[in-house]
Amino acid sequence: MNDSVNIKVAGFGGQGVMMFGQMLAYAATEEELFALWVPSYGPETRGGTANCSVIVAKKPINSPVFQKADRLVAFNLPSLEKFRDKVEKNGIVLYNSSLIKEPGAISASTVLAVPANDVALSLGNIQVANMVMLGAFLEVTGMFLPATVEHILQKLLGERKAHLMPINLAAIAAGRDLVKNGASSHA
Amino acid sequence: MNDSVNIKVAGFGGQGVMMFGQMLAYAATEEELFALWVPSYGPETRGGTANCSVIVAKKPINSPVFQKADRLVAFNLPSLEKFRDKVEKNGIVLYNSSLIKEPGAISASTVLAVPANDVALSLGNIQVANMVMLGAFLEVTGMFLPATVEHILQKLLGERKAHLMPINLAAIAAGRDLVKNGASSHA
Amino acid sequence: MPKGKLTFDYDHCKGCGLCVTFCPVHILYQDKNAMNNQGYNLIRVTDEDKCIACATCAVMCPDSIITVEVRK
Amino acid sequence: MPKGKLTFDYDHCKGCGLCVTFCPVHILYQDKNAMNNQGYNLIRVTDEDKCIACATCAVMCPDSIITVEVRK
Amino acid sequence: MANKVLMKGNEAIALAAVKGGVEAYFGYPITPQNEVSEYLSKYMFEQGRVFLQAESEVAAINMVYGAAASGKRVMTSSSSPGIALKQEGISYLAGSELPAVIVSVMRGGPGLGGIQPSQADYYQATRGGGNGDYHTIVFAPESIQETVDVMKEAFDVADYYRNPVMVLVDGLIGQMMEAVDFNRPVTKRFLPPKDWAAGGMNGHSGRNTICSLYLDPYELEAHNLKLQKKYQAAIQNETKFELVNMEDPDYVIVAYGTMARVVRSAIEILTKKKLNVGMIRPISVWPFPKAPFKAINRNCKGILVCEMSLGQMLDDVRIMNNGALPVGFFGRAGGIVPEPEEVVDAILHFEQRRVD
Amino acid sequence: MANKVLMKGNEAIALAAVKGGVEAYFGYPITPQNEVSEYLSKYMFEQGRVFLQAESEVAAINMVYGAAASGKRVMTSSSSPGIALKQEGISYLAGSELPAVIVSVMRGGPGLGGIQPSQADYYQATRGGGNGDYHTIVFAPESIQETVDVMKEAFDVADYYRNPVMVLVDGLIGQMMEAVDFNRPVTKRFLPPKDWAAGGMNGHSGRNTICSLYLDPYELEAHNLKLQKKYQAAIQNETKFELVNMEDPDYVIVAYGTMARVVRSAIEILTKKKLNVGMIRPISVWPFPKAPFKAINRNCKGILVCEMSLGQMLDDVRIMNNGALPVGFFGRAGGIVPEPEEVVDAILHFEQRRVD
Amino acid sequence: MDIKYQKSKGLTDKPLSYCPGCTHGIIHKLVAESLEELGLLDRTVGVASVGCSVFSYEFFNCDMIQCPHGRAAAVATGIKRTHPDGIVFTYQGDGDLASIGIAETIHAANRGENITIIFVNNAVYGMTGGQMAPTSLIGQKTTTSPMGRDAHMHGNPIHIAEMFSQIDGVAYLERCSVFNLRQVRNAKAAIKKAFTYQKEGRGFTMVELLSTCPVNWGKTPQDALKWVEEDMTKVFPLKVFKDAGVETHE
Amino acid sequence: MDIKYQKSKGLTDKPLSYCPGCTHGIIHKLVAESLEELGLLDRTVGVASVGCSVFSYEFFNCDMIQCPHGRAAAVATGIKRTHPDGIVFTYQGDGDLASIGIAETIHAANRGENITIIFVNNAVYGMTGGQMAPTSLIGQKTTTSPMGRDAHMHGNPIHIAEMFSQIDGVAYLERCSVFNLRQVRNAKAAIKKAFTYQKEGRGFTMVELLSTCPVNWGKTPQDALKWVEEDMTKVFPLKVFKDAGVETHE
Ligand SMILES: Cc1ncc(C[n+]2csc(CCOP(=O)(O)OP(=O)(O)O)c2C)c(N)n1
Ligand SMILES: Cc1ncc(C[n+]2csc(CCOP(=O)(O)OP(=O)(O)O)c2C)c(N)n1
Ligand code: SF4
Ligand code: SF4
Ligand code: SF4
Ligand code: SF4
Ligand code: SF4
Ligand code: SF4
Ligand SMILES: [Mg+2]
Ligand SMILES: [Mg+2]
Repeated sequence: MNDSVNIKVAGFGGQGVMMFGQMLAYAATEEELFALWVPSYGPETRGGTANCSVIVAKKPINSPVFQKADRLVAFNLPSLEKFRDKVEKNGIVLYNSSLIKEPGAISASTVLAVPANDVALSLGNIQVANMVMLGAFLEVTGMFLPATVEHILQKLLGERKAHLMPINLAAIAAGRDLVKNGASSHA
Repeated sequence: MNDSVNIKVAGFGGQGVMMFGQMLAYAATEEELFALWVPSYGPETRGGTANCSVIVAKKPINSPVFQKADRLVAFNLPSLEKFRDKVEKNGIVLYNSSLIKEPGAISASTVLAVPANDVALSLGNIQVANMVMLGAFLEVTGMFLPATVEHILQKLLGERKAHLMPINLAAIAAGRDLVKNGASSHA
Repeated sequence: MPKGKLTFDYDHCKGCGLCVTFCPVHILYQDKNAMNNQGYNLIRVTDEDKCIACATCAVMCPDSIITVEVRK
Repeated sequence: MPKGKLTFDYDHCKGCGLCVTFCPVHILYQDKNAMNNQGYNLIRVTDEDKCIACATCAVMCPDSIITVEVRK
Repeated sequence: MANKVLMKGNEAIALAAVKGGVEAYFGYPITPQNEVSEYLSKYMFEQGRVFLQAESEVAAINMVYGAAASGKRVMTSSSSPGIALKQEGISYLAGSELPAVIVSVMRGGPGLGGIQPSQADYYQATRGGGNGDYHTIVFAPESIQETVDVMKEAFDVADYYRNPVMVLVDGLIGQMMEAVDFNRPVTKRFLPPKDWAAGGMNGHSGRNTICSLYLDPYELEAHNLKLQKKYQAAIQNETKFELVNMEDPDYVIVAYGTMARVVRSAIEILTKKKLNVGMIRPISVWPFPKAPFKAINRNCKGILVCEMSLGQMLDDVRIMNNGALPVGFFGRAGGIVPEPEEVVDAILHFEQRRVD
Repeated sequence: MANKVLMKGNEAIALAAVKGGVEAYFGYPITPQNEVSEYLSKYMFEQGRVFLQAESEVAAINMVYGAAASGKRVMTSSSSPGIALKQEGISYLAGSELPAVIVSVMRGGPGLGGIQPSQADYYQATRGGGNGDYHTIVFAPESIQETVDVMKEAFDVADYYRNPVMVLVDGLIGQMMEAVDFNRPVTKRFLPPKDWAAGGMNGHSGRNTICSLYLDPYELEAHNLKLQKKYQAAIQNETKFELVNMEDPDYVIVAYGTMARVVRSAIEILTKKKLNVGMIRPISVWPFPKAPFKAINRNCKGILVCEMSLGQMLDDVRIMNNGALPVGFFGRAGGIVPEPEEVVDAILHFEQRRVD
Repeated sequence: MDIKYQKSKGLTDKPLSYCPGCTHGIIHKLVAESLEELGLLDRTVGVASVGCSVFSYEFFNCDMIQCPHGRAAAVATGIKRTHPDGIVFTYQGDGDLASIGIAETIHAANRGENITIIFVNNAVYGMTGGQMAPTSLIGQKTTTSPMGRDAHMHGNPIHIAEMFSQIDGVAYLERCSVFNLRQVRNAKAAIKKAFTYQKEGRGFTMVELLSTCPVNWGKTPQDALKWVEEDMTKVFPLKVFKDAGVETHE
Repeated sequence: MDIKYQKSKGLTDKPLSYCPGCTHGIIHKLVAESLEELGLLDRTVGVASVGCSVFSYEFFNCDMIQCPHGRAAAVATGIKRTHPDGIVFTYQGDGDLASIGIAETIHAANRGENITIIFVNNAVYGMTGGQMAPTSLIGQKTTTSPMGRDAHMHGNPIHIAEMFSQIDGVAYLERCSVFNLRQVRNAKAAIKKAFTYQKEGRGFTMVELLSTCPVNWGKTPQDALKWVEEDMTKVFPLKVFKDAGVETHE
């Protein structure tokens, strides 16, 4: 990992964007890295898009805002549109190809099309699309130990949602597999 | 009249202290002098003593407060006590001898004992005690033309209280007479 | 009938006259010739023997000026 | 019975389904395969001929998405 | 003085508002400014204009907000804790760019404090307690005449900038009586019609909305920058002050309102003592005058700030002085109007008064 | 980082308050600080302490007043317009010498404004909008860790001075998550028992009364001078700041809170550009640090004030700098958190940023 | 073809900002249609309060003034007193009206201000994320009553209409809902009557509308309507509380 | 000799600051006597509001807290919630409670705060010099209603007790007066009952007391009492509005 990684996660409200970002921050904290999670807390009403920033670093984090992201995870087209120009040249972009059919040109060194919704549906629960994406993200970035992620997931689901652990893990695994098997990417 | 005269009027609430002071200010304004009337607006509740300051001057008035008064009019003992030390050496003090039986030493060049309540009662209305005092004050200070004072009185009483004009004028006259006839004074 | 004895905290009387108004046997009055420090007339009893110690005057006095004792 | 013709302002539909719920003749449904820009599924009519132009769907639609015309 | 009438400050404020074209007044009782509303309760009624005693200061400022937003000339008045309660409303007025006149008659604080004259609400007036980067234009006159002049003009200034304007006096100015001429001319300003007002669409073309909400931070920033531009214009055009004896002073005193009058008397006494003391008297305290500070002769020995508070305008003087001259402070608190002799003494012992 | 937990700022504030011994919380919902009360609504209940959602900000601060006056550790939290509504209450707390902690999570203004992070309530916090000569002690931390540390200490400071203490953060600190250690030690202070509190006479000897009313101006002045004495002590003892890279800087930046973090990153970039830039970071904004300004090397080329507002702390810097060095300003408004590059640019073009 | 139903001219083109299925939208339509049908749009000034309906100043096709949280009735008073011929209404949530703004609302009612209050009671603070409102039901879980509202700790739900029925200045006061077509029709009639009374200068009029907040209640829009019908109306009975036009009132 | 009547131990030695004949003084005595007789003085915290009774913190012989205008019920809530075993009361005028402070009072009542409100209604703002209060009678001339209160312009007098009778959290609510001995006795019984209910934890209790303001009414103390008896009680009928101890309440 670099000394510091700036990550942007964006999508529709309800797509699990915030939880995606928080899982990264929790995992970083558990691995004794520094982490900062910043939501863009939108209008007091619902709807529209949601996004958050995560910074993971080996030393204390100063500025909570960054100009360009090292990694962008876009769950829908409006989000991709909004942040496509705010990615570092050598950055990594993952987008939800279930919803984004025509991503257009993206100038980043790695671009991954992840059919997150489709995979989640095939697993039987559209809600875990974000975990599919997370799996792909973890695999392509090489961040965090699988055990850390699993532990965090357990913590976040808590007792009340413990029964959802298997499908979430399956989704993460499926996401990882997509990358291992070479999800459509261009450099 | 001096270039500027500082006057303090003090007594119980209800003794007509404020009106006394305002009449001086109105009279001064009518005679094209400069005047400033400052009430000590007490606690929001009633009772206790009331006092006001009046400055009458030939040129614009600056400070609205003064250290020592040139003239003090004290309607009761607590008021005399409060302000006795705040009179110029060459000042004039009038006190209501109907209520103040033992005025004690007063260091001012002229001190007039005015039995204002008694005179007012003898005129048939205790309410005009302040006018008795005003008459004495005007006479001893030589301030303002009688016509001015009469005019102001008329204005202040208005139509609704026009019937009180005679007794008020009689009270002023009685006050003047006290001075003319040498009300008990010491120098 | 019990008989009453009244004590006034004259310094703090405000001369409102409510005691006078409410005394059922009409034995209280305001003394025009006596005044406390605040300039209020003092309350006097015409004939304390007529006082029935009902304490109405004291109860109605807003300033708790009056103490009523029962003479035995 | 009058017959109705429905027009949807699809872009602003929020897919709440109240129109579907309240249609008395049950001819409305959400098309899982079509989505507007906001990610909401579009409302379709199974059989417009059955529409009685009662406008219940339109009245209950919080977002004024539906226009109902009466076919003559 | 033929045209002058002797009047209580608060009543003069009320009458001046009428002369300034006030169409509606909303207020809540508080000493020492009650005569403003008492006067208007009768006079506005007679004039067929609106007077309403609100249920609270919060309600009053929001009634003002409604009347201003719908295009009327409107005012309120209050005193220290009452002005505190109006802060949210004042911030909204500024944010929604609404003109209104707020009269603040200061009494001693903090909290319930007392009811004697004070100048301890200078921060409250010039820094506000409302949220955000806004400014209220604040005039702080020293006499009833000047209060009347400033009141009349305040409505025009408010309309011109579409911004709240405060007239800030201490309780003494509100309570005292002085002769005043109501017919002095007001600076003419070009005031465009209020075609932005939301008073019903048949009053204008198109639909008008009034609001201070901009959820998008870039829009909100643009809105703020627009407000700042107005504030810059106000700094250019509305800064008001008087210079007294400022040719070549040994010391300069800075004072406003009643305190400035006391200082005038002190200067007379000091002149007799052969000490040449000048005064910068801000009439607008926001915008606060800058030029006269730059113009002070450099051999002046120091600046004494005098307030009926424990030092609030002092901040502005230090900013404007910017280290050029030694600064000292003299103040009384709690509702005491100092006597001229106290100011004289402070000048004579300036070194002990130094705050820098 | 073993003892650290990742937590949202607002929730960390809530938990820190509990660790600081808060016995009662009263508040009213407003974005972006709702998580404070949401967290406490559960946690205080579990702890057998008091949580109550008030009907308004005005009610909340007055519930705080009641709990404080009767001797309890108490707090409230709110955001910009909500803090505006609390101003009368804060002035009363100060006037009645009552300890309480007020958390202000700033959003964009004026008026309703927006809900993105801002620092435009600096005046509101440090100058207040309440009436009278009072001060609120205000801490403005830059990270969740520092917020937690400051929160815990705030209750002791409030008790020590019998004065309200404000913890001032922008919405970003409230909303973001960062790892934090709740067990860092708090400076020990000797806190006498609250034998002044009016919580019923069987809790103490004699009869206690709490009030801020002094009708006699001399008494009110004496009361004010007593308060000032406390404020002087607070200036002596509670001024907190951090110096970054201040050995021999070419420029000095002054910034607090989130803005200071951005400045840290900017300094790193500038260092790479071989420009030596230091930072004075006030942690207490009232009392505002003075000493570090006096200590700046005179060959420093200027001071750049950076705020997420259009210039409010700027006043304090100008007062403390007192003309010694050129002062410049960089700020963004409306809820925008500037990027480090913007600060870099402002330093590189310092002359264009000059405000003096 | 005849148009049987289309979007009211009383609404602007701006898409509503409410969550899917939120009945704020239905209530907006009723207000808009009433003003349109009564021909009042161009003499009306609406007051948008703070709550999810804060953006209503963008939705109603008349002059609109957005105002501080809770103060809509005072703002409306300022407008109406200076524009006695205008039609002035406020649109307020339960947090806005029943909690922070109750003083302003009561006093406007007590003065008999000739204005109309549209009071949207959804038993929760919608905009700020679902905190307890004074109207929340006993047992209702909210973000600030995580164990459910408890009468002993939080008091009972406040009955605004019941309280206001005791105020002389009130000319018309009804509690309605919009959970089905019949209720919607009835609610519209009430709103129209309120505006008509205002036009006639009869005094203070208020329509309380039980509304949904699917998002913060954690329910589907459909279940939310059911909750209104089955739970809310038990606590807040639908009825006319006062009608100055009907002299039979007690 | 037995003492039949003397100044209550519930009052301090400080002379009252009220005008001659003002019945604030009588009401003070009743509160003081009630607390004394119930043996509650040393666990009581009183809240003095802003109005002529602002100085009551100097008069009641218990711990006292003076608070901002209108906010006494919120302050009392802060005390009571943190001192559940204390007895907490407020003493408030009609300007304080019915005007600026109505929100705080209603919400304390609605939450059923276990506190006692002594509400002194003299139909005017006494302390500030006689301005109109929301309780001023129709036709009453005040310094801000110089032509007399007019229903059309100012609304009708607000009926606090009537409104509060609709609030669930209220355990006891009575309107009394002190215009003669019988009324004084009755008022004392009401105040004692309110404190007793508080002691028993029954919830919110309030006693409204019609009181005089001879100075601002421009009447002698005697005529002022007559005006209460003859004019005020017509508008503000004396009665028990709610009594949780009596289960017959409607
Ligand atoms: C003075 C102030 N306090 C608090 C807020 C935060 N706030 C925004 S909306 C709202 C309440 C919304 O609830 P409600 O009125 O019931 O409307 P809803 O969203 O449920 O329709 C609050 C407390 C604010 N904007 N201003
Ligand atoms: C915030 C605030 N607003 C206004 C005032 C001024 N004020 C003092 S007492 C009072 C009203 C007194 O009337 P009331 O409550 O009826 O009591 P009364 O004097 O009649 O007994 C007012 C408005 C204040 N002190 N604080
Ligand atoms: S009632 Fe009391 S205060 Fe009034 S006159 Fe009688 S003793 Fe004096
Ligand atoms: S105790 Fe009764 S009888 Fe005696 S003076 Fe008093 S009121 Fe009269
Ligand atoms: S009711 Fe309206 S918004 Fe909801 S699904 Fe139907 S058309 Fe769309
Ligand atoms: S108009 Fe009536 S029948 Fe036709 S779709 Fe709508 S609800 Fe169904
Ligand atoms: S939060 Fe609730 S009230 Fe607000 S728009 Fe969404 S559903 Fe409607
Ligand atoms: S002003 Fe009125 S209420 Fe106040 S003390 Fe005097 S008589 Fe009593
Ligand atoms: Mg709601
Ligand atoms: Mg009253």
